[in-house]
Amino acid sequence: MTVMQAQTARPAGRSLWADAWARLRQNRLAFGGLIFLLFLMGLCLLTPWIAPYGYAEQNLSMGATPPSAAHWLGTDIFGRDLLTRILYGGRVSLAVGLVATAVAAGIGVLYGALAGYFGGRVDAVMMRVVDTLYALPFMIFIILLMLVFGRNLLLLFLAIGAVEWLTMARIVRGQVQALKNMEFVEAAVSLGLSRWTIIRRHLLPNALGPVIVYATLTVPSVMLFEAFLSFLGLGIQPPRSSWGLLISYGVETMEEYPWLLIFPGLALTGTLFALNFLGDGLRDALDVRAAKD
Amino acid sequence: MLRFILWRLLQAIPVLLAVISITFFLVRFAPGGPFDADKAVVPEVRAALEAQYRLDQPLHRQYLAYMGDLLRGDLGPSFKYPGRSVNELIATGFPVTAELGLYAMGIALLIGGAAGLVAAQRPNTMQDYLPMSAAMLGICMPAFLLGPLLVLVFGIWLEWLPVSGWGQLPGDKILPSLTLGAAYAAYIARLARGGMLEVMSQDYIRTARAKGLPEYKVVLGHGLRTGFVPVVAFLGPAFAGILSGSFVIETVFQIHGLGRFYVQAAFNRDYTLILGCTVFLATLILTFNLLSDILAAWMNPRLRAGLNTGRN
Amino acid sequence: MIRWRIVALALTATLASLPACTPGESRVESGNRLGIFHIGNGSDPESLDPHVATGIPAGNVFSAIYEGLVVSNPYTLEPEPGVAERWEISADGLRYRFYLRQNARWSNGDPVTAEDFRWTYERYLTPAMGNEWAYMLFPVRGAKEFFSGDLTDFTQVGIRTLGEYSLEIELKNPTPYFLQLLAHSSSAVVHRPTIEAHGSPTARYSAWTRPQNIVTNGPFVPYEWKISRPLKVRKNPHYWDRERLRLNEIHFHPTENATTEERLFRAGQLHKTNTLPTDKVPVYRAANSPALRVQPYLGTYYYQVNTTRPGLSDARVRRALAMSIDRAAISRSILRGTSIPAFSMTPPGTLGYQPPAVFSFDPDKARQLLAEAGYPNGTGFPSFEILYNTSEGHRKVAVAIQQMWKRELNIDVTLTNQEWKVYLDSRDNMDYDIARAGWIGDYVDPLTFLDLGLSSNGNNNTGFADPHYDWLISEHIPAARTRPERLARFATAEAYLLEKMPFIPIYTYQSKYLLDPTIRGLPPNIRDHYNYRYITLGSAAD
Amino acid sequence: MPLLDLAHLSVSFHTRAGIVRAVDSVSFSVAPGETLGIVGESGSGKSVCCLALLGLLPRPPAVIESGSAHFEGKDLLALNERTLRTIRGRRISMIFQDPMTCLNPCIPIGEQLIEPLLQHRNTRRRTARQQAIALLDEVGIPAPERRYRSWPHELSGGMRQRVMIAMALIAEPALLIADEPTTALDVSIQKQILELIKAIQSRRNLGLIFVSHDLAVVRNLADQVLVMEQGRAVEQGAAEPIFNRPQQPYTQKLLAAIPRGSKTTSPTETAQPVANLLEVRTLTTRFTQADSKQPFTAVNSVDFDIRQGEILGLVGESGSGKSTLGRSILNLVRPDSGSVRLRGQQLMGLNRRQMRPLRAQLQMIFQDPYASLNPRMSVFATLAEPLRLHRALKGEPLASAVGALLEDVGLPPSCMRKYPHEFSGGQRQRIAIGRALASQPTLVVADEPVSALDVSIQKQILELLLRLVARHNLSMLFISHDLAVVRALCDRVLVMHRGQIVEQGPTEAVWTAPRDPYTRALIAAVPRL
Repeated sequence: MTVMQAQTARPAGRSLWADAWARLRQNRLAFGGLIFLLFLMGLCLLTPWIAPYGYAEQNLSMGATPPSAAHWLGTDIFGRDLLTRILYGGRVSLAVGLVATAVAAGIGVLYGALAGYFGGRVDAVMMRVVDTLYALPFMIFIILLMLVFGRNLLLLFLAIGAVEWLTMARIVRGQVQALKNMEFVEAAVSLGLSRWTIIRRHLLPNALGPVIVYATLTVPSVMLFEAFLSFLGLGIQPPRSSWGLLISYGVETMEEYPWLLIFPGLALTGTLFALNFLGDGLRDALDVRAAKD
Repeated sequence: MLRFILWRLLQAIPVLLAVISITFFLVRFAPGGPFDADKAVVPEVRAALEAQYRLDQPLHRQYLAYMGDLLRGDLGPSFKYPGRSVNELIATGFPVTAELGLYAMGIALLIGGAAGLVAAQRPNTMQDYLPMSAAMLGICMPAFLLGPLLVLVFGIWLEWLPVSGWGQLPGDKILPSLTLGAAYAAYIARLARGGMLEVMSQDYIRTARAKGLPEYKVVLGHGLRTGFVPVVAFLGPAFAGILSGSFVIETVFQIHGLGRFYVQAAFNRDYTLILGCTVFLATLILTFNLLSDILAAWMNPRLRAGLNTGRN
Repeated sequence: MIRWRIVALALTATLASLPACTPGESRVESGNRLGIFHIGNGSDPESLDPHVATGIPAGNVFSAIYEGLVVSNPYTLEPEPGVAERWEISADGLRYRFYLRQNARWSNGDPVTAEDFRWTYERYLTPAMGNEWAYMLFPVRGAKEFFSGDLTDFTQVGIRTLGEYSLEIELKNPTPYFLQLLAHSSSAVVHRPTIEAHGSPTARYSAWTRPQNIVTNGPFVPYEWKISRPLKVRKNPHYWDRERLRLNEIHFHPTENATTEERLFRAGQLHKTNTLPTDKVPVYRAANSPALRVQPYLGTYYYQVNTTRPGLSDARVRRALAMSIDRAAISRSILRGTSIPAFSMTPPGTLGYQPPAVFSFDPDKARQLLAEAGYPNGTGFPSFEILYNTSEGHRKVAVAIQQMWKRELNIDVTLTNQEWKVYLDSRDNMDYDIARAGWIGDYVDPLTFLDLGLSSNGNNNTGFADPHYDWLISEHIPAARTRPERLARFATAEAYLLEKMPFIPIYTYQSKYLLDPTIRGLPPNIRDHYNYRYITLGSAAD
Repeated sequence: MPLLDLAHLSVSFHTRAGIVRAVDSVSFSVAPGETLGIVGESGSGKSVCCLALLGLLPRPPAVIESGSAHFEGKDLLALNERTLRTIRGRRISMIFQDPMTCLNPCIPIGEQLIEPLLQHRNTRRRTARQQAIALLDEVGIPAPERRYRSWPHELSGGMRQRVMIAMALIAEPALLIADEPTTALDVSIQKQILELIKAIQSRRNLGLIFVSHDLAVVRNLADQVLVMEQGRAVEQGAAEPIFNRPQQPYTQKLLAAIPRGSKTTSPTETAQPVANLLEVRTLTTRFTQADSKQPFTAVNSVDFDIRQGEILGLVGESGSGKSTLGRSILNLVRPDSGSVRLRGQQLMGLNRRQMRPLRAQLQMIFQDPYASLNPRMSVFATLAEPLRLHRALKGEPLASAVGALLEDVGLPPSCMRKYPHEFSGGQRQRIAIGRALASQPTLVVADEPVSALDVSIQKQILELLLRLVARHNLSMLFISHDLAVVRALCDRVLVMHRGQIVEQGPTEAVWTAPRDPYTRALIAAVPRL
């Protein structure tokens, strides 16, 4: 009966996820970042309906003009509305960020979980493959890939995702290796669960915290990478645009038309800030040790 | 120790081999060749050029021949710069990149390490938020944005520093090193903060305090050794990243280092130079990862003992 | 709201006109003191072997370190004596006899002889050398046959020495611009003993061009060339005209990034830039900067059409496309007045040639032509793409033209940019619809532009093959007796080409660069050609 | 005149969840040469008291609300950090619980040892080294010259604790605070360390504050005792009266919870000879080691049987191979040779797939209740998993089966939707026991199931296990380092030492008349009330 008395009075169970969510909401920076991102994504989703101008709408005789009432963020040298272009660019940048991260996370989690769970020789071979890919100077490797296969958005996603999965795989592998020796996994083995069930039900959900955290941090690096490829002229095809592309154009004329650099730069930097804050917040929120206190 | 290193070196061989082979065939499949030019090249000329560079032989023969040359340490002649060997080009470009990387790393360690250390002392106070927000800025500001902005401010508006070049004008090394170091400083700051926070909650820190040691001795004498292990472990990959990623900076600041050679080589389809740079950089990356592993192991006495037995 | 621009303009303009305040002496200042000319030279020369290198940066260096039989006068572009003191041309225009000056010396003191030239030209044409300039000597009798291997004995080629200091060249057909070819930077003379001392004479990767090995006969001789570092040349102590040289040294700075180069100039680090970013031109114009140079250049920017593609195979369609491009708007708004709208392939004023005016910006006519071709208001016209190589400038032009075609013709066009080599590959394999291209004249004569339309020309990858045009160029024009007659026939040929429109001219290039206003002897010319013998730096002039 | 006089100390922790009063108006004093024992269960605030004395509490979140601590004429609680530093390690030293984490793993022990000397006495390094080596010798470390340069990880737990003691003593303090100094150690080592502390204390006339959850240990050491519960001092005074005639219910409860005596009813006595459920013969398990080529033999040719319905104890010190033996039987660790037969069926050499149907009969309960439950799975999911797998239940029957299990282990059905982190250690252990019982096993291996729990909870869990074994006619292999617990629970006992079983027999027989010298030493080392 003492057990009954010791019961805490909380009515319903709260999973660690719910706990983490509560903690995240208390972290003002991270939660602000999340709100900002959701707002931005909403804007970008709705862009075709809310954008004040068409993204390819030119007014050559007007040329580049600074921010005004008609064009809140000014226009580029074709007389195209910068706000519209930033919104459309955001669609591409965010899409690249999310899809490539999803690709990276997908490959990385599967690969890392298998390597970590099976261990031994399987692990050794799988990790040597990762080493090999790590040893390739990757930026250049991507450039070569883009040269060989030509450029399209899908390939861009895949290529970037293929770079980023390495670290993801290492993280998941480490997690799984640590979890594998936890007693609850041993308990699952002694219950007679199959390997796949153990990986799926016991290992992956527990490794997911770091995966989510790393994923939020991968999105910025992916967006940077896309921006960088665009900077080299290997990214998106005009007249479509991305933030990276807008920045690289802006850099060329930053002395004459500073707004062409500043606003896209702000959009990118702001988003990256939000993502990083969110990632840090998630890291704290999902920390199991924090849940114990 | 020696066995550990040898074992790791042995493991590096297949990795290197794979890297070389992948690159060798990949570049050959890239459309366009080294001799394509705006003005059409007459077939006679093309044949003569291909003969001079062995390109008229079957691909596997070229591969074997290349591997043979490689074993002798000969990376072949450059396609784009006739009269110069790839070895020579790398020998010209690498010191510049290495120097740039070294300064950047120094800056990153100094600024990032200090910021992380300071921030970890009082977590969740202004003393934490300020340096860490600055660090966040370093991460969120891509080099190709930060570089031009620094140039705009310090080079053009204030006219304090030269806007480009390397080793030609006094002070022209400052902005590139700073730009390249910024992102890494940010990462190091975070790693250092995380590591220090972890360590400072350890029992042996309490022991050290219980001995009556002043706080600076506790932090520097007891905390730093383990708190900076993540930083040390990051150094290898970071240095590798700096070396293979410095070409953004090299482009922005007109620095003629290895990174730029490499990218230019890719654009020029300078097969031998691409391969040479790949081999060189891959070797460097592997070496630096090994070095940082050794260093990290050496910092941990348990692993230090393990170094002698050849396992990792 | 206008303030943005004013601030930017004012800032840049002040900065541009003020001498740089960097600590210590700037390169320009020290250069003026020591007679060192600092020039932005684009990229690194790929080689110092004139039979290997093809780029403009290398060409600029060759003009300084080599000297051919004749050189171009920078003011008139007319040939003037180089190593050849004087020359005679036979009445039929087939035989050129050159008399070499006796005091011409290599930088090691050896005399420059007729045999040096003969051997150089033999190397020039040797197939194994793989000299991409070889076609420049094809007017010489037997040269083409020797190059393609049909002729193995060089004595059969129309180049022979007449004694130690005299050389005779015999042509296949009269070639009015032949002396220009000899004045070209690739026609430099090279030093046989040096080349033979460093391996096979035809090896591309030979060490003879290293500064410590190289021997040249021009006004300057290289003494330092580390890759990606300034290539430094100094006065050749044995040069025949050394007394007149005002420069002691020239430093060719590799400046691949135009934006950076402009900043270097502003910081007083360069006497002359290689180019100037388009967007900077208005700034300098607004400030009335005396440093700004914008001048016509012997090159045409055009779109070439794949005439084998459906829709585009119709000459009326191609004319319609050409007529609906508002070149004036492009030149004004996008290229900021750094180009001249082009309505012909040959730049106007090419040594007296005036191209015919066949078409103009005429959207109504264009729509009519398109309707005649079966696509009224663009309906049913197959969608196609514009291919260009990755570059800011090309992108801007393509974006504008895409919009113009959409607006005027209601044609949907997509843009594809490809990295340079991929683009070349696509273009050479005719794997494109419409591709951006540019052509820089090898010599000042309409032929260098108009022979692009020849069905046999390797640079014509449009699928355009017209027997009448081939006849006009290869038979009708060479048969002209007098210069005016020749130019008139060129005009006829060009009118015909523009009627068929496989190439849509867009603008004539202008070279644009910054030049320290105190420099003398560097006149603007259509080939952007310099003769360093004429140049004096600021301090020397005062 | 007391050495230290603490009055009305109150400490609270300001956390996000609210303010928690950790120590509530606690007073005590210690005289030179006197030992004060502070006992209490985890979370009772005994460590907080000690840390507060030296200003070692992390602030924030800790706040010292009130109190004074007079020591050598100064109020420790009112001193600034700078002055406090001159007392720490010089006049008052501390020894902590876990000698592994309390020594900096990256610094050789000698260096750590002489730090107080360098800091407080300005001793020259050479002299300090000589003193340190002498002191290492005094605390019983062999070859102190060599050990001086050793790394912490090269020493055993007992040795490390000796180093800690030396480190605390090196600056010759007047007061020594020992915070659970032997909890992480085996009983035999614990005995040595306690004797060492006792000897040094009397030799140097130290004041000693000894904090422990183990009443038996405190009884053997303390002159004065302070019993703490939830931050309050419930009973304090001279040791003897308190242990013999505890006044407060809490103290009584604590004393009552200590396992003592033997198991009351033993099935082996009542029933006829029962069939063997499990027969283990020449079982050997080896591990490859990280720092040696020689495989380490964790279990070395072991023979024993488990009978139907009995609780078989398996005792031994840490590293003796008990856990490995338990896991080898269940094929969680792959044994190298020997045979394991469950009701005659050979388990050795079965692969995972072949093992799976047998898993239902063989279950395990683990030591750490915090690690043995999947933190992402609710109690329902945790308990339903084996039910679905082995009894193919779903829907309503599944829910009621889970409810029945919860009732079995003494938890209310409202727990179902909760997650492990919402439970205390004892409750978690109940859930884990429920999971093990779900598949209706015949044999349960319980690996130190109560060693992480406080005595009062430990008692409840032991009672639960006894009840369940009887009700479900289970057999159990009960692994423990605690001989008192084994004696109170098990019918028979195996004593394991260095991978081998040195003695086995009915519990009472082994306890009263151990034949093997190792068993004798083990039993002698158990602290008794």
